[in-house]
Amino acid sequence: MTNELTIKITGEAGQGMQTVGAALCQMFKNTGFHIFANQDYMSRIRGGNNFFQLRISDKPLHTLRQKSDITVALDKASVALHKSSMADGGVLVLDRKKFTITEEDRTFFDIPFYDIATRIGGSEIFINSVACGVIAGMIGVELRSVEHVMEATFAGKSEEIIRKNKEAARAGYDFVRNNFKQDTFRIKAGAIKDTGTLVVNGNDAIALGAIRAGCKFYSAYPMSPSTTIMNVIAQYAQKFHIIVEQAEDEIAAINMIIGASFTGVRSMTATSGGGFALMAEGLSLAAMTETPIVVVVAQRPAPATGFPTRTAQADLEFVLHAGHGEFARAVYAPGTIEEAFYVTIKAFNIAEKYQIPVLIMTDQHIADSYRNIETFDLNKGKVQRHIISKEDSKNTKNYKRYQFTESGISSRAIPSWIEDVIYADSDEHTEEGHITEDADVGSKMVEKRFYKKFSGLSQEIEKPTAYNVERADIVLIGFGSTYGIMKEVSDAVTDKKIGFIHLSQVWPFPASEMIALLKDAKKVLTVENNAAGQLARLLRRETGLQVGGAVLKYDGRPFNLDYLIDRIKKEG
Amino acid sequence: MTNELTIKITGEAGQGMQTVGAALCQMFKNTGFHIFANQDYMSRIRGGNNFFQLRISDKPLHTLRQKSDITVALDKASVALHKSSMADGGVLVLDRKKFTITEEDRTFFDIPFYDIATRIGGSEIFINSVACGVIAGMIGVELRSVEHVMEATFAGKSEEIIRKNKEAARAGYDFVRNNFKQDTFRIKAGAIKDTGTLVVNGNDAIALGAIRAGCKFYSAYPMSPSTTIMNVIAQYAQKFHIIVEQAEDEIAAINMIIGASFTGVRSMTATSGGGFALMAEGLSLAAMTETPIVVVVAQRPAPATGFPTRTAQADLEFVLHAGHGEFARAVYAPGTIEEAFYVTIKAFNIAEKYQIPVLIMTDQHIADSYRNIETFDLNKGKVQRHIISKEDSKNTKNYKRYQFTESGISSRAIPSWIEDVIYADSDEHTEEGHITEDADVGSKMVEKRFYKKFSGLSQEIEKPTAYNVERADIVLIGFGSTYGIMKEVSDAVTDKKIGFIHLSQVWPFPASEMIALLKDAKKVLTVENNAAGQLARLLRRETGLQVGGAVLKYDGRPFNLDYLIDRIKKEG
Amino acid sequence: MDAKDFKSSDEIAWCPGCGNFGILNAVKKTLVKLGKPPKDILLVSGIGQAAKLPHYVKCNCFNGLHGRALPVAAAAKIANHTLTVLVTTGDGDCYGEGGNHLIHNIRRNTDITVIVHDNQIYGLTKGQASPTTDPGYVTKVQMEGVVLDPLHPLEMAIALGAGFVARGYSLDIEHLSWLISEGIKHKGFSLIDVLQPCVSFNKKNTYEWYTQRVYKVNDDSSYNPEDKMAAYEKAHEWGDKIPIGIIYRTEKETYEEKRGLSQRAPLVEEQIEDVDITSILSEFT
Amino acid sequence: MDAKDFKSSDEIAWCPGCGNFGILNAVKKTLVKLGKPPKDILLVSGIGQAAKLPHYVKCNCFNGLHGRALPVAAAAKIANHTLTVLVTTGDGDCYGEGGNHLIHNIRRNTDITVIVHDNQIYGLTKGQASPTTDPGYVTKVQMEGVVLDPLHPLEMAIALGAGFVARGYSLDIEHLSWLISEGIKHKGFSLIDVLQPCVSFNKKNTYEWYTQRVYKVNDDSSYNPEDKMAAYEKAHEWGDKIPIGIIYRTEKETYEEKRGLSQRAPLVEEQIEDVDITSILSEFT
Ligand SMILES: Cc1ncc(C[n+]2csc(CCOP(=O)(O)OP(=O)(O)O)c2C)c(N)n1
Ligand SMILES: Cc1ncc(C[n+]2csc(CCOP(=O)(O)OP(=O)(O)O)c2C)c(N)n1
Ligand code: SF4
Ligand code: SF4
Ligand SMILES: [Mg+2]
Ligand SMILES: [Mg+2]
Repeated sequence: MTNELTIKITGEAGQGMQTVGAALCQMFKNTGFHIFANQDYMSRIRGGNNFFQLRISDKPLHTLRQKSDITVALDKASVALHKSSMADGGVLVLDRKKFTITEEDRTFFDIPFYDIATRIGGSEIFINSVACGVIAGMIGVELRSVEHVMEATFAGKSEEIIRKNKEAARAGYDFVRNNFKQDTFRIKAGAIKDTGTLVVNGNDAIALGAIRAGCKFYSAYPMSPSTTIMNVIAQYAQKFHIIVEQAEDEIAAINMIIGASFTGVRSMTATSGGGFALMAEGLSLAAMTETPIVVVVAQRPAPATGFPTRTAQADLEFVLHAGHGEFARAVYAPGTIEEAFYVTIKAFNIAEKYQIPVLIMTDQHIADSYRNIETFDLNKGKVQRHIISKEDSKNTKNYKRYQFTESGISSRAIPSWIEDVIYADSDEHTEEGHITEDADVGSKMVEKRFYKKFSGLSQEIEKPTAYNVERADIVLIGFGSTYGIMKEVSDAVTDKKIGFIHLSQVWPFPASEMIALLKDAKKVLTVENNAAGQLARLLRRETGLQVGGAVLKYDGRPFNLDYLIDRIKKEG
Repeated sequence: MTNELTIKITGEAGQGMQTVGAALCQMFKNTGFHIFANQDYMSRIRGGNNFFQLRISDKPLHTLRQKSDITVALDKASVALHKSSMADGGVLVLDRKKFTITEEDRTFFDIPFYDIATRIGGSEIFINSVACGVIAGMIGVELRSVEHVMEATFAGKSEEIIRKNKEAARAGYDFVRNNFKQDTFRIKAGAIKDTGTLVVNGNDAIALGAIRAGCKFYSAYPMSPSTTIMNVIAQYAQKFHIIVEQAEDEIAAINMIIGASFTGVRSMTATSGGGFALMAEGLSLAAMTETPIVVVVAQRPAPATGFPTRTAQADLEFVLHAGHGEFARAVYAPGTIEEAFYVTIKAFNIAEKYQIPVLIMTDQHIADSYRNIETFDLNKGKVQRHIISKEDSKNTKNYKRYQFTESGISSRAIPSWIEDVIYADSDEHTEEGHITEDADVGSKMVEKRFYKKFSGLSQEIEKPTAYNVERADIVLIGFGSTYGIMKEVSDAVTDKKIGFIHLSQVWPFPASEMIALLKDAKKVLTVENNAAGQLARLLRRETGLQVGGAVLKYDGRPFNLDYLIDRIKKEG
Repeated sequence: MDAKDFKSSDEIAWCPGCGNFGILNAVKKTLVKLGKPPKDILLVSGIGQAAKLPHYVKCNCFNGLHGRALPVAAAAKIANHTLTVLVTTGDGDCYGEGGNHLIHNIRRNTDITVIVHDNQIYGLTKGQASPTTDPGYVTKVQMEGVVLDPLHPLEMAIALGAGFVARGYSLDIEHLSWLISEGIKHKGFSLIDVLQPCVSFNKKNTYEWYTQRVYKVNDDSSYNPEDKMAAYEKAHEWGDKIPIGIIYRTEKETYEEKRGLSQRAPLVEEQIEDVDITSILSEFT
Repeated sequence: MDAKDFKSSDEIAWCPGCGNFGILNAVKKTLVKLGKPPKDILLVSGIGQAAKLPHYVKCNCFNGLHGRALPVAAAAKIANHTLTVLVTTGDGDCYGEGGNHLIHNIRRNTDITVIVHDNQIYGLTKGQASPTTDPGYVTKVQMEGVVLDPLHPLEMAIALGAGFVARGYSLDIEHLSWLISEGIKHKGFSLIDVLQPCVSFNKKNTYEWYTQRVYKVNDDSSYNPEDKMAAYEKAHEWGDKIPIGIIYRTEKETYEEKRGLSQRAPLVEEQIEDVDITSILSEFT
């Protein structure tokens, strides 16, 4: 566990931790570090306490540490709040004069942020740039890298602003060089060449995946932590001819994407648990009318409003069973930024192929966490269309929207492309899409929508990722955002062999794979950000296998490496 | 299987099958028969084909037969539609002249309904009363019983109307006596004294239970098959000082009952799957704010609009997991009319005790089916209050709405009764009910709402009903409306011993009871009106037990005795 | 186009004598006149008796959820603005369950035409009060008579800035068909509330009741439907006299125009097989 | 009652300078004047910045779901009409997600007072357009500027028959407090839309912007808030001049009166321990 550091910037909401954080991510990635960063913020716009936590290393990173080596406090309250979460030998960087803190502490490293910022820039808004310089200086990044990132961060602003920020960063850098004599934090990047080209978070990846997948209609109602998916798509909407429409509520959002999809356009929405609850009826409508849609459920702690800006994985069972009636659905739960991208594209393809609602489950942790990655492989992320092409439409006569077939999938025509008309119906219907009261037709339609499509979907499940599972002392199982933590735990623990299995698709459930993977397992634990052990229950229901325990965390905060290692030790 | 008959009245929607049906139920019950009756109707107001099916016997009845002995066709279309579902030796009563049916059929029994009705009453609306007389005549009920039921049915109408209907019935009766020479249907009631005093259906029982339980605020949005609960409560609302308020939508309905309940008033809503989908967010709100509510989910086939007037049990998993986040709930699934009444009262008591949402799952079949029963035992159905009484309120100071306790239950004060104020909050909150961002408080609140309340609830589960289970060749398992069919199958099949277990509470799941009951079972089958075998999945998840199969029916129609016996035989 | 092009083979499930038949005839008549082939027309509905209408016309049909016709219709129009989009909905569907979508889709102003079969009752669920049921009317749920004030849909639509606000009567098919044509012609959101007798559950607002009261507002040449204040007064009128016709009309830019959709091919024509995102990926380095 | 009776110890999570502070002060001022103890007052809210207000006043509080304050408030009032019920809600909360409840609760006309903190933006979710955002305003989601017409809440409320329709300005605490008092005094549903600068996300409708424009409509003695047509015109006014004050007022019977609730003890006082249903059971024989 050498050659890595955790840096935390903390202060009130509105002090710009996110900007510093993003700049630091870029700087470290550019100078050859691997990074993992996440945000912890309150449900308010100003005040309170937020922080941005950044881990850097010469090896790929997938999760957080519990304690930070360098903590930069941007306000006085942060000092007391974060002192206890400092690593041994850690340093707390603060502006003693400004905070009127008189007591001494061996961990304190005093920097007159306020004075430097106002001297150079004439305003305390330059404190953030000073802080960037300070951190660069402490770690030993070259000055030009800091300057470079200042240029990138303020690109588009006036020359003067750029200059002042660069100067502020340099002043912070110089201050450290002159006053901070420790070498403790001077780590060298191991493999500078290979830290990838992108820095993205989970929501970015989903937005980019959707654009790549040909999503042309996006409608949603803002709700943390899903909102930035809408922002990113909106940012590129003009360029790619995408309509982003903020709906009056979540019910409108899901019904709008169904309406757009009915016309042949790939459509998506995103929300969190509470908004998703309002979409449950619409989900059932998509299934009944066999209209493909993609719905992202970015989880946060609930019930009700809960912790609006925090993380949880407590909606697994709700998402699996949401909507009245029985119908096939696919539910993905990407574990990495890369998976978030590819799975989003797959979600659109599968939704269109099976004419079903497809769900992507994430949570605040993966949505807001950044990692450096290789750029996406566009050969892997390809669109597969499953509609009657415009060409073929010309010859389509006597069209039956819900024709019975072996696969349960009826060919999907696009309104106005074919010469015939199309009936889509939320009532139980005939093959032609007209309301029926017939018992036999009804049960055949249930078989079509439920059994047959399910059986097709079961043929193309994303296989679970298994790592170090053979002859492991403990096998961890998780879904969604816990990939990273399980991976690092598995690598970090050496006195025992810890393997893990990660499911990036939870429905259809990869039952036979799980049975095969777990058949010789000594001890199995699920790792879940919920209180019920929902994945453990699902595993039991689908395979009969009962886990040896579940490591659960339901306080709204993600797992971190140290914490989980500790918990696993306690589990024995 | 002697001493029983199945009678069917069928015609277009709007022809009044329900009125005839209700009158016949009353008549047969009064003359010492046990009855079981159900309705089959289309989602339209006039036209199409509906029927009312009534089974009578000298033994208590719990379900339907597949074929009917006497079919009364009120319109021409019914003749063709129902001929195939006649029992051997059955008779189809029709008005050949009116229907211009010339062909002969040995099952036909021709009655000039139209002529009789118009001759006696001057209008074809008297056909229904003629039909009552006809059926009474065929079965050998005394004339005065028919006349009596006519009086009861038309009580409150003019003397002339009553007289004409009586005469119409007598004319039908006489016509049969003169023209129908068979004795086939002349069954005698066995134990005339003991057929109980009430004829109620499932929705009646729930409405009566709610009134008895002290429900004072009922808000709902109409949706089949739940609507008649609202009708019955509305009918007695003035008498019992109950406010029945039709909401603008289901979201309003659930939020309204939460608002009323917050003030201390027992409150309830009812809906079907689609409306329930819209309530999922509100359910989560009730849990978070710890506001007791009772929600009836009267199931019908879905997805989406589905078969609006038909039956299904396909929302079990949805109801168990509806709402974002994790919280304790209780879910009842009454199997009989009596249970529907008692369980409703218990639902209110439990909701108030644990300050949680409690769900009652029914379906169209039990909602609309009538049985004769003993009058309700009001000593069994008693209100237990769990609030700070007005008396005690006076001494309540420094009130904490969400005080941490061993049981997870905080004492519940009533606004304006106590001197202090009360904060209820949908955000994660402190014991005082204020918004918090604290991780520890958050997890303690999860433990309060989820673990602790669950553990209390687990102590007072309604035990499953087990019948003939020991050394049975086959054990059937069901929940909700399938009690009756399992009971009769168990009694009817003699070449094998068939036992059954019925769950009238599905959550918390009676896991240890089920394990104990099933430990020596040879073959276990669930009987479910759904396609997934949801109860079987739940059983496996909660106990690890895997059933030998599931007898599933998902065509919108209930099981009937003959059909289920057949299916079980096939299962071997 | 002639009538048989729009003939559906589906059996009609309405009660004999229902006011819906008049509306159905008016819709068909209008479509024949419109001259567009069925494949370029989309009828969207929710759930209720009214909402069954699309099954009885041969056109594209999306028969969605109770209360949710409007978001489906608006999005379909946005996604393919070459479709003529009509909504047929009930007073419960549109003003009750669907109220929020009505108010916001008036604001959204996509070019769709909404026909509300306003029978002042919940028909399909057997006779509960709807948002437009007259005060005092007794039902099985409103046992003491309706106590909520009725919603004034036309007045509300004017207040929300709707560009086309009209009322028809299902018995006057000619006039109704004219209203629907004008609604379709109107660029933007058109609301047509149609007085529709329900012979099974509304025993007050019968054919007779309406027929005695309705008068055609546009017959009076002094009535200017572009005068908003006059329109407010007309829209409020309800009692011995009930105005039918175009109550309010004003030109406004549509959603499709404002977002530049009208000027380009429908979204469904976009090539999506290989969307090139490399240029934007570079912004994430 | 004095100010300290309503003092909450909860820390305020609003941005410094936010218009919500003015509203909070006005609410407190009004409550002090009202003279009722906190235990007999209930503040109901949804979710958003506005909706946090009840935590900052010591009264009974039900802080519910986004968009769903009104059904909770109306039902609480119905269940216990002795409570004074106020709703504090945002423009997104009340006009967006909660729109359907607004229109139907105006019709329902329970005696509650609804204060909408109208900052013309979604504050808590960081600056998306709300139903009242001015056209053209650019946000991270509305990148080409808002294209939907703004909702006119006051005009809509008048159209729906609301009995008390007013607009306040968060900077004029005295005036706002008067409006809230009048709203509470008004028998029935009162809607008070409050211009509330959001210093973090609404860079257009600032203190300056509002201050330059607002004028008190009731200062003009010729303005008659009982004249509906005049009220419509006033309610529509938005631009260089923005009227604040009581825009429309009319007396109507409340829900509680119509249903006979006002005349009897609140529902919560009913004895429910042994409700005798034997008499009605006999109707099921
Ligand atoms: C979410 C939901 N709630 C309730 C229903 C039941 N429902 C079907 S139609 C209807 C009301 C019909 O009234 P209206 O819209 O006026 O149509 P009408 O039948 O009068 O034409 C209701 C409440 C439903 N299908 N879905
Ligand atoms: C069902 C649901 N959807 C979305 C959200 C997220 N959300 C919280 S507040 C808010 C909007 C806030 O805007 P407004 O009501 O105007 O209040 P403000 O913050 O501006 O005072 C949204 C969309 C939520 N909490 N619940
Ligand atoms: S119930 Fe009323 S609206 Fe429905 S079809 Fe019959 S008459 Fe028409
Ligand atoms: S974001 Fe706007 S509305 Fe919210 S507290 Fe800050 S200034 Fe006020
Ligand atoms: Mg209607
Ligand atoms: Mg706002």
